[in-house]
Amino acid sequence: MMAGNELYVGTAIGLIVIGFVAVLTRRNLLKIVLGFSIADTGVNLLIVSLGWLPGRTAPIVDDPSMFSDRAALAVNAARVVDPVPQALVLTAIVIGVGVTALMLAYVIRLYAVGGTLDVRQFGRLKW
Amino acid sequence: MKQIVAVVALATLAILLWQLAPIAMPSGLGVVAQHYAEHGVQDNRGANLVTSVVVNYRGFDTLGEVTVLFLSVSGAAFVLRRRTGLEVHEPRRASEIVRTGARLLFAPIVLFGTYIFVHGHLTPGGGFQGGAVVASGVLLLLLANKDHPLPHGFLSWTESLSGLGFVAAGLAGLWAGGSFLANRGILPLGTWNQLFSAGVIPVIYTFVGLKVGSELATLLDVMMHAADEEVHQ
Amino acid sequence: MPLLPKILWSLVGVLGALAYGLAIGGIIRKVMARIQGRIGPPVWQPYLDLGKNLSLRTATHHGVMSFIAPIFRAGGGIGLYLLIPVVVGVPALENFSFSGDLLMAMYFMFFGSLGMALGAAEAGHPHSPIGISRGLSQMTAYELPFALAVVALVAQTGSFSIHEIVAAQQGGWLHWNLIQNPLAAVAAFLAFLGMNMYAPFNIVGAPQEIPVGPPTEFNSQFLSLLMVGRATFAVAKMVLYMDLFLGGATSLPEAFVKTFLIYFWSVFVGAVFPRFRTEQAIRFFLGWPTVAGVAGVLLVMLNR
Amino acid sequence: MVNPILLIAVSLGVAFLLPVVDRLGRGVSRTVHLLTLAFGMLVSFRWLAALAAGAQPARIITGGWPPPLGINLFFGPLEAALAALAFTTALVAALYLAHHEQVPTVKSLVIQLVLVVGAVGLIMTRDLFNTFVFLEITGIGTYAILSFGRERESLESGFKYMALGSVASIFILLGVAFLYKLTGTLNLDDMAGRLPAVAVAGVGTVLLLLLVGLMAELKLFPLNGPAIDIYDGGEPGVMALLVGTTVNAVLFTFFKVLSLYRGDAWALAVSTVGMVTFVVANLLAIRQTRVRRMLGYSSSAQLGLLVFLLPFVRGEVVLMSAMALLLLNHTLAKAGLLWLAGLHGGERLEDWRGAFPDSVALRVSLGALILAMVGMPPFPGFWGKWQALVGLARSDAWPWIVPLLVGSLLELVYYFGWYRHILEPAGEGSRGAGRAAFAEVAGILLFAGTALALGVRMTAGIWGGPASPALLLGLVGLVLLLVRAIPVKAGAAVSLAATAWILVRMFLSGGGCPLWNVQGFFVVVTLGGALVISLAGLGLPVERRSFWGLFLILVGSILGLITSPSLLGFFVGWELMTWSSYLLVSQGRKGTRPGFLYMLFSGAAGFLILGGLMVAEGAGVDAIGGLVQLGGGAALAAWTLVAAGFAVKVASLGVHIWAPDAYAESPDLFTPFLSGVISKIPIFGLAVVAARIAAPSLHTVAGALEPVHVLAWVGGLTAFGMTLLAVFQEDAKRLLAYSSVGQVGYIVAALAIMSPLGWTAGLWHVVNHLLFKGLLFLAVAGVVYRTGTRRFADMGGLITRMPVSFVSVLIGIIALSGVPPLSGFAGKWLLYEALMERGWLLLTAALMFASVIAFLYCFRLIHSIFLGQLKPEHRELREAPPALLAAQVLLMAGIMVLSVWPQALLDPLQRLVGATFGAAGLELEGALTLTTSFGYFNAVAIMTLVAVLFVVLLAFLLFAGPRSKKIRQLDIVYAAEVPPPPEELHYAWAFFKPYERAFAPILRSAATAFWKGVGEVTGALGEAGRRIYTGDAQTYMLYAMLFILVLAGLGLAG
Repeated sequence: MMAGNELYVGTAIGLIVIGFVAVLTRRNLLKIVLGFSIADTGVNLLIVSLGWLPGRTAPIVDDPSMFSDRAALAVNAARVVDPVPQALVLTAIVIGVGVTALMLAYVIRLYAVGGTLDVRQFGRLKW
Repeated sequence: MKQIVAVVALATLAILLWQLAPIAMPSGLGVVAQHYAEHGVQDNRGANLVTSVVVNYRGFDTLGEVTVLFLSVSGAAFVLRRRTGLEVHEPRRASEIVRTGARLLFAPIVLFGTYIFVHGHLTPGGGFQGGAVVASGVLLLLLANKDHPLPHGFLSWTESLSGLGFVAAGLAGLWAGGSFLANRGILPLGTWNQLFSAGVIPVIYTFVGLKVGSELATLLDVMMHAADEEVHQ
Repeated sequence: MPLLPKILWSLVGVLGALAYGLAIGGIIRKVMARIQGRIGPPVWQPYLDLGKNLSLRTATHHGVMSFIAPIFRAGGGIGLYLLIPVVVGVPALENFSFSGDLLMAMYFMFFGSLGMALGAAEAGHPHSPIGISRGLSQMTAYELPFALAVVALVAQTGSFSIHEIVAAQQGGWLHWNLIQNPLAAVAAFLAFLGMNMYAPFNIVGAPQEIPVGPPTEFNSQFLSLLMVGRATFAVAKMVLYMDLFLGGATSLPEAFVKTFLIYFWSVFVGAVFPRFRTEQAIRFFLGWPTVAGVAGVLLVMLNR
Repeated sequence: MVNPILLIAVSLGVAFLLPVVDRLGRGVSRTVHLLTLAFGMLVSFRWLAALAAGAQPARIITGGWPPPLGINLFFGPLEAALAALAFTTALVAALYLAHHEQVPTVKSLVIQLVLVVGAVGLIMTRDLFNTFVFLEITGIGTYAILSFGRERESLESGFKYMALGSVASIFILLGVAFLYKLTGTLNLDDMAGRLPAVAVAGVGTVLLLLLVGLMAELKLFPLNGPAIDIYDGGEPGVMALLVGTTVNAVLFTFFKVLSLYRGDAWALAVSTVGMVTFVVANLLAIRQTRVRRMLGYSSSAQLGLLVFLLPFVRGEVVLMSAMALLLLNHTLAKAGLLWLAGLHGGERLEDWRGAFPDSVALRVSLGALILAMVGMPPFPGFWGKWQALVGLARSDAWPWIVPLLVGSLLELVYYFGWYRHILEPAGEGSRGAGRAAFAEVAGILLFAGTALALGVRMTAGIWGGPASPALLLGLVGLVLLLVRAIPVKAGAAVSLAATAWILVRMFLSGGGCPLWNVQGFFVVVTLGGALVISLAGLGLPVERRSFWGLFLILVGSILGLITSPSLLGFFVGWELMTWSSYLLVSQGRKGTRPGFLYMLFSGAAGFLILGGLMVAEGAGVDAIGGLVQLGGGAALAAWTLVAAGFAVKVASLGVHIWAPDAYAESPDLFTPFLSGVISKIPIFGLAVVAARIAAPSLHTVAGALEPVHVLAWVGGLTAFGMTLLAVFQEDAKRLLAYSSVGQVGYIVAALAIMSPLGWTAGLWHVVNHLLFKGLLFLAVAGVVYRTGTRRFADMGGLITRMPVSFVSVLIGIIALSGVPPLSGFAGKWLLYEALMERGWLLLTAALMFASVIAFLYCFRLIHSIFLGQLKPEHRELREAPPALLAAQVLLMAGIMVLSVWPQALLDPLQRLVGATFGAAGLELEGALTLTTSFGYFNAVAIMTLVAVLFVVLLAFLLFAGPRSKKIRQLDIVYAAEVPPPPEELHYAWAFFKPYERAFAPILRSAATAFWKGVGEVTGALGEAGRRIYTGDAQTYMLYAMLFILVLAGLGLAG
């Protein structure tokens, strides 16, 4: 039985680093894009895990009794996990999707103009 | 060489991040979260607190979120506006069964997606999830048949109008409820756990769903046809 | 002393200076000749030259400059003479020295050189500019030790006024600046060699290198005016040195003696030394004379 | 008042709608787009006005919930200003981009619009996560629009930019999430309130993640690689759009987020990174040959400067207005320059030679924007920098001033290295605006105009309104500059009239003779010089149309400099003078390179002076009069810096290398002013500023003045060295150039004496030098104009052809060499008397020596040009134009007056000096003989003596002996032979060879070689440094990783 969420955090960090490894060392543009989405996933997992509370449930009030009076609400409040990180993660995911989409579009055009997916072939502008 | 430096650096970074683990450990609800948890239901009559947060408390974020998606789709289309340099190679035509199956499945998928975003304030899920599901339907079609005709006009109209709807809802809030995206005085909050409850939340989420669905569909379409000659905007 | 007699007296003075200058010139040539084992021209030769020039039948010139040059030259000589007191204490012989101090005298010297240079240049012969180039170069060179010496004297006298300087040296030859500040004196007297343009510093007017130049380009009254300038200039310089270093003069005879000695110092040197090339001359003046001058100035600074 | 939220909502709605609107036609969608931007612009400007009038800022909540429950926005003055700037830029950018789209699509409109929305949202929001969202919007918008330009390059650079941006956003997101976890809130202010209470290990790391993320978004060194690449690869118009919108927004966000960072460690870190970026980016730009990339480096540097200031603004060390001005300045200038770059299309610096010959407006804009960019007055950046410096100087952060000034100097180097090419005369392959549509240039004109207008207003604020002669002249000059219709000759006339009018008004207005105080004295000198030049200008044509406009601006700025009572006013004038004179110098035929050198050294001088003034400001002194109060170390430091600056500006020995070429190559009409007036302005500075600082020890001529002794020697050695070098010149103007520098050396020495007599000598020489050097330069100008050459070897014997010019030169050299009876002697006399009084014996001797050497070049000048043999090709030469001669006659008259009646000038000088020192030091005994403690002289007597001698001797020549007749030059010696052709007989080359052999070349080589070396080392550093930008996306990202680790290693992780 784990005291906290080391597992999630550890995995998240692991994903981030793996993603970065791909980003920094792979030459294939597509793999770099993948690396970014892996890292994003890691971050998202981390954010969700920040809101996680042991032994609590999803922040949805599904039981009519819960809605009866304020006391019950307080009780209910003690039953749910933090909804905010989930909201944030939702946004984060969508943003991630957006960036990935744009990156892929770039990659398509880079391939079109460069005839290759090797990132090192696209460093002509320098100094 | 660079590779090694990179790996070493990232290892160090991992250590650095791991030192944050103690912060990440569970520790009750924050002040804001506490309020959401306690009064969320009363405030919006929405069963799904996440949805209340997403659409109402932090609705402005969500508007931004929609904007991001919209922007990245336009951006992708903009980047792909040039079509030179890509040779079109026709994939092997999918079998009759696959194509028929895809067309068969399309309707239920869209229906399911719609269900998801319409019930966003009651059940897990919402506009984005629903929209994604709808788009997956389109994806299925396009995978089965690259040249499957899509109603571009319809899509872009939906895209624009739903987005406009979101903004309009927000302005309605400003007009009726005193602040942008306010969930007061526009629609009755209704009773908890009814489909028609939680004020404008389901409306907004519907707009979001439609917008996300149509946008992702457009995105898929644009990417699929990045190499085609005809330019459609 | 009222102005009119002063003018008359100084006129007399100028004529005297002219006579004296010409005479000395003659003597020099004689002495030189004898040293070199020649008989040499008669002592009064310069007077004859002057007379001859003035009595020529024809006179030619090259335009404005031919006029300006002799005027500047002679004006420079005479003017300088008029700015220096010959015998301090005798108003008649103090000329117009009250209208300007030592600085004035120093800068008036250049007047002559400038005139000479302009005149020669106008002649339009390439050799004369060469002569000028050499002359001016040399002039600047000896001007440094001279300036240092003057600064030293002025500093220790506390005045630019020649009268003051002379006055400060009264009371026996031990008070002469020659003794008071020997270093400065050395510098000044070495510079004097250059000023007089006798050997070893006579490449400027060196006849055989420059067959042409003022002496031949000019003639009749023009040339004679140049001669007048040269003569008076020489005298003026001697008087100035006398005032600066030999305690001035209290009487005319004394003045004659002193100036004669001063002059002959350069003659004797000239008689025994060969000629320097210009850059050699320059290096010479910027060498020991300058060192001596600086030392002289430092001497004064230390004494204060 | 419109609710600011509409700025976002409306624009967003329109953006959503645009794709369908576009179905009605591109024209419609474009119009809608522009209208939306116009709406935003209007609203934000109205808000700005209201807020300036004292209205309450708007606090906006969303979702109906107050913070921290809901997201809230804030719309104060800063926000309004930034929003206004963003919308304006976007509007003009849209106009421009419409003309530069290869494959037109509605998408680009959508993206542009959303980009602005993102920027405005970013500016307004007070919620951390919302900030992140808007960061992403601007980010994605940027990535998308970056693909606008030439495809391959834009995609390459864009991808790198996107990659680094994504890394940054990951860091930011992590930071935000953890901060939420730590504080339980996302509202910025709420969080800032709660954060200090949080005492958990790792807070530092969290903050570091956020910080580095934002720094990567801002592209600070060493993360600025991609930012520079996109300038290189992207479409300039797009970059302009970004500069005005997202860049500012992100910077402001950074500013807001900094409220989370308590403690000096963070402030120090931010400032350091900023300053390093500023200096390094400027250094690396030096060797850059591609214009747009250079602009990229510059942007990075400017951003660094702003980031450096942020913590100080937070700490209220530096005024908010300083930052606002700098930011505004950068936006206007950089955006404008980018549009110009796009319009011109020149890739490398050389492609810009004589840019836009066909459009005055564009040329002027280009110049104005470059000047604005380097922080020259009157443009806003200057005032911003000044305020920032004052802020720093008055805090214990003053050491930062040093790198700031160094960086600014580097900035000067490459911007003027570029401008140099632009100023080249237009010729083959110099590109113009061609048939550019108004829409394209609208932005350029708008931004340049705004910068200029603001600048003029601020300058007016300092110099006392348009009534002040300074500003008046400046404005007239501006008109002459801008209105192409005005013919050049008319310009000369206008300048003549204006200067004459002001001069007359000065003397007529009450308060006695203007010469009675230092300011008045120098004003008269300046206007007198300007008057003569203008007069000569009626006769001597100028190469460039812009001459007279710039000339009036120059004169105006000098007047402002002299008359302004505040340090700021003085420095404004100084810098204005610097650049206007730079532009005039560069107008010479081969003037651009010397001009460049001139600008560099003047700039360096300016920064030295600025440093000195800042020492004063640090001590709380901001009026020139107040400098007297400085004491102790402050006084010494300030004096040394200021004096050093002036020493550079007068081209003292060692830093003289800029002067000869600048004098020689600048337009013949301008050189006299350069030598006669401009070289005197440092003298004015010395007389007023420096002397005031030394004031405590001013009256007690004691050891306290030792620095002055050093200065005196600097002056003396300069006089000596330059005179010596002048002797060996083969070019008339170069000779006079060296001579001028040397003469100013005398003046410096004279002023350094710090005694009444010394000042009298110095100021006398100021006037005298103006007269005779102006005379000589004008005469030579006439000769050059007629003969078309400046080389002595190509002249000779002109006395017969140009007699008046000859007389001018004769008078000039006599006055210069100090031979009695002309005015030069009085100057020399005063100087030596003063020096002896002061007891500086060796210096006296040295100066005497120098003044004798002057004879050599004086003779060289008159001989080689006028005497000797006349060249055959000059047989038909005509005398110089009448107007030119008139000017010379004027100057000669001046010299004569001073010679016969020195009291005319000495009397006022007595009062002047007396006012400064309380003692006169010079007795005018019986108004005839001048007497000092050391000597005496009677100008009248001497003049009479000389006159009499002259008359007598002339009479002798005419009447004694036979009547003389004129003969041809070669008629004597060559009577018996055929003379060689005259040109062979003219001895004018290597005239003083023996002298050179004796001791010349030491001076010449050493200094030049030294500065050459300095330049090369700096360049090499820049060249080497640039290599870190390998152009490889992964390397750039690796830098980000390493950067965060390094900062963590430095203990910021806590």
